[in-house]
Order: sequence, then structure tokens, then C-alpha cells
Amino acid sequence: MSQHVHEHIDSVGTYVGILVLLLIATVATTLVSFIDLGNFSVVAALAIAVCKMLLVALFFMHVRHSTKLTKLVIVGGLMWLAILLLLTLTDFATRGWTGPGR
Amino acid sequence: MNTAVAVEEKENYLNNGYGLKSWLLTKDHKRIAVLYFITISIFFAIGGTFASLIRAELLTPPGDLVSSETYNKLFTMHGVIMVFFFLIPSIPATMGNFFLPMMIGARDLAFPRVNLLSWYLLIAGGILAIYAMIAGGVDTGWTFYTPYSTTYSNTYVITTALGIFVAGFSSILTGLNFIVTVHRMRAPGMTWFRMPLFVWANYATGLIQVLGTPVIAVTLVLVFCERVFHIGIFDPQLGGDPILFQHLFWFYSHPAVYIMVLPGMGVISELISTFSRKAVFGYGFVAFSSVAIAVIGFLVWGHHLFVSGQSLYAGLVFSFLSYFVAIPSAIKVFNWTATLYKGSISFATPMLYAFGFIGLFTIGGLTGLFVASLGFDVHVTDTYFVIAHFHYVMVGGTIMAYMGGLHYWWPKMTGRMYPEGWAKLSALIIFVGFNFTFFPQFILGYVGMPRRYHAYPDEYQVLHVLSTAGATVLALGYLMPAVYFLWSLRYGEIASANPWGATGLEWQTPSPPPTHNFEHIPVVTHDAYDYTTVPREVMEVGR
Amino acid sequence: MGTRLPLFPEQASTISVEVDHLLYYLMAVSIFFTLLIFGAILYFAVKYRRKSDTEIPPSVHTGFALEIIWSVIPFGLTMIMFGWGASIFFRERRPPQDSMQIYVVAKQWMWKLQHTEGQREINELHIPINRPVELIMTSEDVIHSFFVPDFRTKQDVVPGRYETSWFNATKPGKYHLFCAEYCGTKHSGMIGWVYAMEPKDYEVWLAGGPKGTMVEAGAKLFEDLACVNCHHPDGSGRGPSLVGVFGSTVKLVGGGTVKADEAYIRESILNPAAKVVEGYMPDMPVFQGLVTEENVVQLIEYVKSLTPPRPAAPNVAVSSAPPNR
Amino acid sequence: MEDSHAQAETLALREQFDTEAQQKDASTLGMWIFLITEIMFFGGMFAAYTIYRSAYPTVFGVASSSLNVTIGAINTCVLLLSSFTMVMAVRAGQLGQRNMIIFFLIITLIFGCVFLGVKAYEWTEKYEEHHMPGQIAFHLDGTPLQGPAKLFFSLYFAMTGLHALHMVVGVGILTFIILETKNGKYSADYYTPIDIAGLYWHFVDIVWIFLFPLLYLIDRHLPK
Repeated sequence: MSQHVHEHIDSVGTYVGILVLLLIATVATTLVSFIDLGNFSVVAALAIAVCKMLLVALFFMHVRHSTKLTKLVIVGGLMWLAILLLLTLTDFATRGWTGPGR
Repeated sequence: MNTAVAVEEKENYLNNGYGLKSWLLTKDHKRIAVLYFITISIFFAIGGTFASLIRAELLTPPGDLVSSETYNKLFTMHGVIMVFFFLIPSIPATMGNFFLPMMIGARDLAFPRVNLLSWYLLIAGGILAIYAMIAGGVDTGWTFYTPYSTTYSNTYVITTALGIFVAGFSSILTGLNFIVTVHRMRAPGMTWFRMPLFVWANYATGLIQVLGTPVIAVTLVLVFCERVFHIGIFDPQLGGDPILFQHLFWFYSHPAVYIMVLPGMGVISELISTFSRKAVFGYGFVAFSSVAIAVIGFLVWGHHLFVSGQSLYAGLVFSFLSYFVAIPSAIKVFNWTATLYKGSISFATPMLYAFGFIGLFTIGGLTGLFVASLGFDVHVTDTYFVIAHFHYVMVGGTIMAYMGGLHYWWPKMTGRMYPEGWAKLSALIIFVGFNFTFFPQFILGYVGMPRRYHAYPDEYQVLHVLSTAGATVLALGYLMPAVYFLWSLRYGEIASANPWGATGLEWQTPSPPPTHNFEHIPVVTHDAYDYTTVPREVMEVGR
Repeated sequence: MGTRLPLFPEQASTISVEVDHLLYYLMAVSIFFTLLIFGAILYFAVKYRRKSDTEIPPSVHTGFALEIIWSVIPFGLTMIMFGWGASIFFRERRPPQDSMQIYVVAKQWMWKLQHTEGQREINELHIPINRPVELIMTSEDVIHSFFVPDFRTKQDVVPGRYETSWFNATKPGKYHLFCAEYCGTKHSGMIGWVYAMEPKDYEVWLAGGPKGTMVEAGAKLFEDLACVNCHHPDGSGRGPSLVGVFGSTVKLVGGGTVKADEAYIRESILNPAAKVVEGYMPDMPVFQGLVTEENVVQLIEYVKSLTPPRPAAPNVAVSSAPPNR
Repeated sequence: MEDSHAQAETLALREQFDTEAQQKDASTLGMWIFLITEIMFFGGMFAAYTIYRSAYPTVFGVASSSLNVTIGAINTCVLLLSSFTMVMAVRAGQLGQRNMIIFFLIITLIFGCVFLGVKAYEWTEKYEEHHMPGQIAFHLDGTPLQGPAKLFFSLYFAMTGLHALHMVVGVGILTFIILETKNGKYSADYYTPIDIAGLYWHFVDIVWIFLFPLLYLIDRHLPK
């Protein structure tokens, strides 16, 4: 039952590369926020944040090499966060809707 | 008697250390389970005392026994203690802790020290809650609705919230421990679909504990901040929205209902199988229905908010989703009933509780369909109808299962049998008392009696008197086991390793079990509930 | 003492009949399944009781078809519950357009009610039968809930906004009014009576009240609070004209629109800078703390009176434009 | 009795496990599940944030612009650097280089403390500007809606405060692990605690990755 864990030891170069990408993304998100993108600016900010999250998770947290179960746990956790946000929004986004004829 | 004790002096988890330290610093999941059992029994007694006082007050229409301040504190503390300090830890922390590792053939949970820590957290939370009660109590209702709890109540809200916060982490850690244990600690051959259904149920419960509890923790942190710093998150004066609190609160507290009842369903699966000597009908369906309930349970919380000012469309969405919980619940009930078909049915006390559970849970579940129906719920929400409904699920369901499981596993935990005659009598008294207490409340609710009322109009008195009378019977029913269980510790018949002729791994080791559960880690070669594996002589000795 | 044993509430409103019919359906389904389960358990328990200590019953295979059947059929029955309940709810939440309006202000621990004709009541509500009555409700402190069991209506009353509820009483009589959301120490004392009266009796009762309608009270406040100095009817003042505003869609500074309903007018009085009308400065003083919730609803009623009733409202759908929150 | 059991179990393999791989698997899974709990814990606040930002978009923009974006961005970089040094420490653990573990952990610790120091500075600044919701003199220029402005800062303090609390806990864990490494507890065969502490540290980093744009970068393009 215990699948043996193969230790993947990433090179220093990989980690440095990821760090550089993360720093660039930080500068990018800051600069992008000074450009008027309308409603899209939230999307841009979140998209960059999600990319950064993926870099940290996949490389620094070794999710790349993790078991399927770990990946399932992570995806599940994010799904539950989505449930919390989206179902709460079903209320707040439809406040005041009274339906057809009003 | 004495000779029997002498003969029985094998090493087991109970006699391998007697000092206080050997208990308070134990890492043995069985001892921790016993610690939990003692703790929550005390909380049950406290919560029960509050309930009795509430019923006594409601015997007469005017508020004459206690003042309205006191009454409000009584029902609040009854709810807080029963929900957070009894029902949520009840089955998982006692029987789950004790038997989940044994049932999958493990020596212990994955994280024994975390397990002990979670008991201490419950104690710490409990002490805070009890301190709050002694210091002056709290009167917000166990739901802590804002802005009453944040701005208007001048009782011990912060201390109580802190207590629940701490106890919440106890629950999280228990769930986490169970999940990891089930994934990583199964004995050789113990595949997922050979696991007893009790393990499945506790696994599903663990998912809810891990995913839901943090949300109420952070909500209580916000309530705390609102009271101390007046941050405005739930304050309409600053543009905050009190309904947001209700969303966050019920995001946890609705699934919490399943934290309470799922392990009970797991117990019932074990009982029904053992006492009809049949594999549970539709094993796979019952197993998956536990997980399905855990998942769907997170999608329905808005049905507590139908009249609260939630939007019309959110109401429709949540009502619709609520009915999906009915499918896995129905699957369970039908499969249990079908398990009896062509079985060999024994009427031992645990089985009586199992019958009681199925009956009462059926009524509790079906009235759940009533209150999920929008137009109907508008009328009965916040009335005694709802009180009756959730007591049928919580008391008629969870506590029936808890009592059934306790009788079932008592010989394994203590090495002694309980007195069967008394136990049957008390099971009967509890069933009758329960129905007398709570059935009239359905009618009361539909007629219009709102919940949390200290005084009420005269015409509701007859039903209230019935309910209080039933509660008296019920209290008697709960006192009897307390007495005969204690009695059995010393005078009970010595229990064999497998007094019921059951199949689980926990029955293949002596009663009480040795510290490391098994002499040798078992190798599992059969599906769960395969009664052909039980030796004939065990069945003959079995009662 | 309990002189009668009520097992069923009065059917005193149009909706109560519908809710009761839904109850009958729910009960029929429940009783059927309860009897089915209880009966099966009892029958099996007796028929298959253990006859010898060592017997091992034959194993019974799981019937896949059976599992599907007993999942799908009950689910179908519950979908009827959903649809039926939802249709009642939908009507319950949408007051008819010709409803007579009554303003409700809840506070710990009393109900304060105002009729547009000027009658004011505490913990008592007089209404005519056979006429839809819409309640426009707010709370001064915590959440309360307006509950009339005999009408089968209940609605939480939330501070900081208006909730509505409506009913059409069908039987003259005296009915319980309860606060159903726990609101503090004297929660169980926050009760009252609803008097449903024949329309002519209601007229008599109304006439016995004080002179001066809510509109008149609102108009007086409008002058006393000096609103009139800026909000000129012809739009020449520093504030926008309020004529014809109620029910219209207002353009706001910074883009966006808002429907001028009760909530918007309340917000504009208490916190005027929140949503400023296009073309105006946010320089109206804040009235939060200066006017009571009851004053606010009088002002709202006055503002409403400045909008002539639309002849046979041509039911314009506004739901396509999402509201601001 | 207890003693003999205690002796039977070594630090690297506790009595309830059969193999070291099983133990490492269990610990890692346990940590990940704990992190899921943390996601939901922060999730409650993110839900509140989402609701109020969509209700009061303009005020949130004004309030956000009052935060110091340069400091925020620099602090983000500090935290990312600390994540890098943390993963380097884990790598040193994998290779069994004890001195490198200690070296990188100390650097991580320093970065963590710098982050907290900067955070403390920012909070002080907010306090002096009367932007703290608990203050009676609370006032935010540029918007007439002081209530919702307060809401923004409540969320700001609650979220960054909760994050900082996690950082403090992280600093405690790192200190403990540095000491344990010094005592020679870890090797290439057993470095699970370092690995797990790393997961925690990176998670806290990820939370900040979201907090930074959500709190500091709303409507920056608008003229002040």
C-alpha cells in the first residue's frame, strides 16, 4: 500500500528561475494596475495571482511530483472555496430581482 | 466475581497504567476515546439540565419559573453545549476514535499526539464556555445572529465564541486525523470497499469537519472583532450586511448537521448488519451515499435563510439543491430496511436503538422535506416545527445511534456486559419519551408557536404540557443507562472477545483490547460483513 | 388556562389555503413512506427473527435496479414539493401592484405601524379583508420577524433596509402577531394582534384616527427639515426635483443607474452621498441620526405622492438591469 | 510499560507506522489537509471581501489607493524571496547538508521578520492617518462614504492581521526547526518536518500573493 516516494531533487537553477518569474509577475501586476482596463483589471490582477500561485505550488511546494491524492486534495480545497464564494453570490448578486413583470 | 477478575488479568489498554499521568498524557486512541467519553457525558448532563429547565418553564404560559433573561440564556447555552460540545464530538470522538483504527487494522491513528491535543482543545473550549456560563451566561441563541450578538447583547458573547472557536479546532484535528488514517493506515488487504460502513461514515464526516469548521472559526473571529473594535463587517450602520453573517454561519452549521448525523448512520449500518447477520444491502450505495451527503450538504445552507431577506432567486436555488440531499438519505434508509430481508434478526438492545433510529430519522428526514419547500417553510421557520424537526434528526437520530453504538461496543470498551433487561427497558422508555416530547412540537409549530419564546399564549398550553411530560420520561430514560453502565463496570458479566458474533476486525481481538489493538496486524481477505467467517462456537456463545 | 386545543391554525388569508394544501401533500407522502418503512421493519423483524444461535442467513445480492427505483421515485416526489413550494413562495414574495401599503418599524420590543391615512398603531394592526395589504418594514436595531400564523406569512425585518411582505385576509377576526426572529430579552413580549375587519368597519376605524395623512406628515417634515429649500418641484434648486422620481430610473454621477424605490430614497436621506444624481453636487447634509425610521417612511410616502399614479401600469420589466447590489 | 513503547519508537519512525515512506506520506497528506482548512479559514474573509467590494467599488478604489503600493510591492518581493530560501532549505534537507539547512532557514527567518517589520510600519502609518476602524477619529479623504471606507480598512486589517499572525507562527516553527537541525535531528533520511514547515511557509506566501493585488491594487489608474 505504501507507494515508495521517489525523491525529486530540483536543481538550484529551476528554483532561481521560478523566483525570477515570480518577481517579474509582481512588478507586472503592480504596473498593470495603473492602466485603465475597466472591469478587466480585476481579472488581470487575479489571473497574474493565480499564475504566481501555480508557480509556488507546483515548484516550491513540489506539487509537480506529488501523489494524485495530494493533487485531489488541493483541487478539492479550491473547489470548496469556489462553492463558498459562488453560492454566497447567488444571494448578493440577485438582491432586488423581483422577477418578470416588475 | 473476584476469581473471574483474576483470570482476566491479561494486559489491555485499561490496566497497563493507572496513574493520572498515564491517562492525561496518553497517546493511545482508545484511552483518548475514553477521555472524550467522560468529557462529553458531562457536557450532555449539563446540556440536558438546561433542557429540563426550559421544559419546566414552558409548562405554563406566563414566564413564571425563571426571568426572561435567564430563559434566553438557558436555551442559548443548551444549544451551544449540545451542538458544539456534545453532538459534534459525540460519535466520532468516542466510538470513531476507539474503533476506526481497529476496524481498518491499524495500531493507532496517524497522529496520536494530535489526537490528544484535540481532546485538550475540546477541554479548553469547554472551560471557556462554562466560564462564560458561570460568569453570567450568554443570550444570543446558539446561532449568534448579528447585529444582536455584535452590538446589542451585553452578555458573555466573546468568551463563548472563543470557546467554540477553540473547540472547532478540536473538531478539525479529529477530522484531519481520520482522513489521513483511512488513507494511509489500512491493514494489508483492507481495500476501500472492504471497509466497514462506520469507517466510510467517519471519513465523510472528516471531510466536512475539515472543510466547514474553519469558516465558522473565521466568522466567530469577525464577530469578536466587531464586538471589540467595531469593525462594521456585519453592521448595517456602516454599510455592512447582517445577512452575510448568516451565510457564513450556515455554510458551516448546515453541514455540521451532517457531522452530527453521518457517524450515527455509520453506527446504524454496523448494528443492522450484526444483528441480522447479513451484509448491508447495497454496500456500495450506502458507502457512497455518506460521501454524497457530505458533499451535497455544502450546497444547501441557504435554506435557513428563506425569510431572512435573502434574494428570491437564491431562495429558489437553495430550495432546489436541498432536495438532492434527500436521495442519499433515502438510499440509506431503504438499504437498511432491505438488509433485514431474510436476515436472522436478534432483538438485542443495540438493535432496538437501530430500529428507533430508522423510525425517528425517517420522520426527521421527511419533515426536512417539508421545511425545504419554500412556501411551506415561510410559515414554519423559526417555529416549534423546526425545533421538532431538528430534534428528530439530532436526538432521534444521532443520540439513538450514539446509545445503540454505546451498548454495542460497551463490552469491547470495558470488557463487561451491560444488563440486557434494564437496557431494553430504557431503550423503550427513551423511544416513548422522545416521541411524547417532540411530536407535539410539530403541531405547536404549525399552529404558530414561535421558537425561543419565554412566555406564550394560553391556547398552546396543552401541547406544551404533553411535551414537558414526555421530556420527563425521556430524562428518566437517559438516567437509567448512566446508572447501569456504571454498575456493569464492576458487576457486569465478563464479555467475550466477540459477544455478538460480529465480523469487524475490532471483534477479533480481546475485550478490552490490548494497547496496540492486535497481537499481529491482521491481513484482510474478506469483504466487510461476511458472516461465514465467524466461527460457529462464537455464535453459540454469542447472545 | 388552555381552554381550547388548537391543532390547526385558522385559514384567514388567501395564501393560507394554498400552504395548507401543500401541507396535505407533504403529509400524504410522509405518512406513506413512514408506514412503508415502519411496516417493512416490523414485518421483517418478526418474520425473520433469529431462530437459532448459529444460523447464518443466505446472502442477498444487491439489486441495482432496486437502488435506482428507490432513488428516482422519491426524488420525483420531492421535485413536486420543490415546484409547489416555489410557486407559492414566488407569489408570496411579490405583492400585487394594487396593494394598500402599511409601514412597519420594528424595534426592541415593539411593532410600530403607520397607515398612509395617518393612523398609527403599536403592537396592533387593523386591516380590511379582501384587499391585498403590503407591509414595508424596517428595524431600528436588531433583526425581527413579522409573523402572522393564521395568514401563513413571515418575513424577517432587517435593520438598514426595507423588506416587504403581503397578505390578503379573508376572514374578519383577531389574529396573533408574533416576532419570530429572536431579538433579545423580551422577544416573547414582542407580540400583538392583527384585526381583520369588514371594509366598512375598517373605514369607520380609520375615520376615528387623527387628522392628517402620512403624506401630510411627510410634507410637513419636508418643510421643517428644510428639504424644500433645495428640492424645488421645477428642478431649479441645488437638489434634483422629486416630482415623478419615485419608481423611475435615476442616472447617477459616475455612470450607472438606480431604481428609485423605498430603499434608494431612504439611503439618499440618511446618507445622501452614496448615490448622487447626475448633474448635482454631493452637498446635501447627512440626516442619519436626525430623523427616526418613522420620519423616514413619512418622507418616503411624501416623495411617492409626488409621482402621479400610473394609469394601468404597463408592467415594464426592469429585472434585465441588475441592481446596484 | 509506557517506557518500553517510547524506546521502541524512534524519532524517524513512530510506533503507529510500518514504514518510513508511510509515515512521510501521512505527514505530508496531513499538512496538505491542514492547508485546505486554512484556505477555508481565509475563505470566509475573502467572501466578505468579494461581497463588499462589489457593493462599494468606488470607495474600495479610493481606500485602496491610500495604501502605499511601493512598500506593498517590495514586501511582496521579500516574501517571495523568503519562499525561495525556504525551498532551498528543503533542498538542503533532501541532500542532508545540515549547515546549508541552517543557513537558508536563518535567511528565511530574516526575510520573514523583515516582512513583519514592514507590515508593522504600514500599520503604524495607517494608525497615524486615522485609517484604523477602531479609531474614533477615523477618516478617509476622497469619499463621503465613511462607513464603507471603514469596511475596507476592517477587511484590510483583518486579512493582513490574520496573515501576519500566520507569519508569526511560521517564524516560531522556523526557529524550532533551526534548533532541531542544530541538534542533529534531521538527515537526508528524515527531514519531513522541514518539508512540512516549507509547505506551510509557501502557503502563507500564496495567501499574500492574493492579498497584495486585492488590497493594494484597486483602481490605481484613477487620478488621486
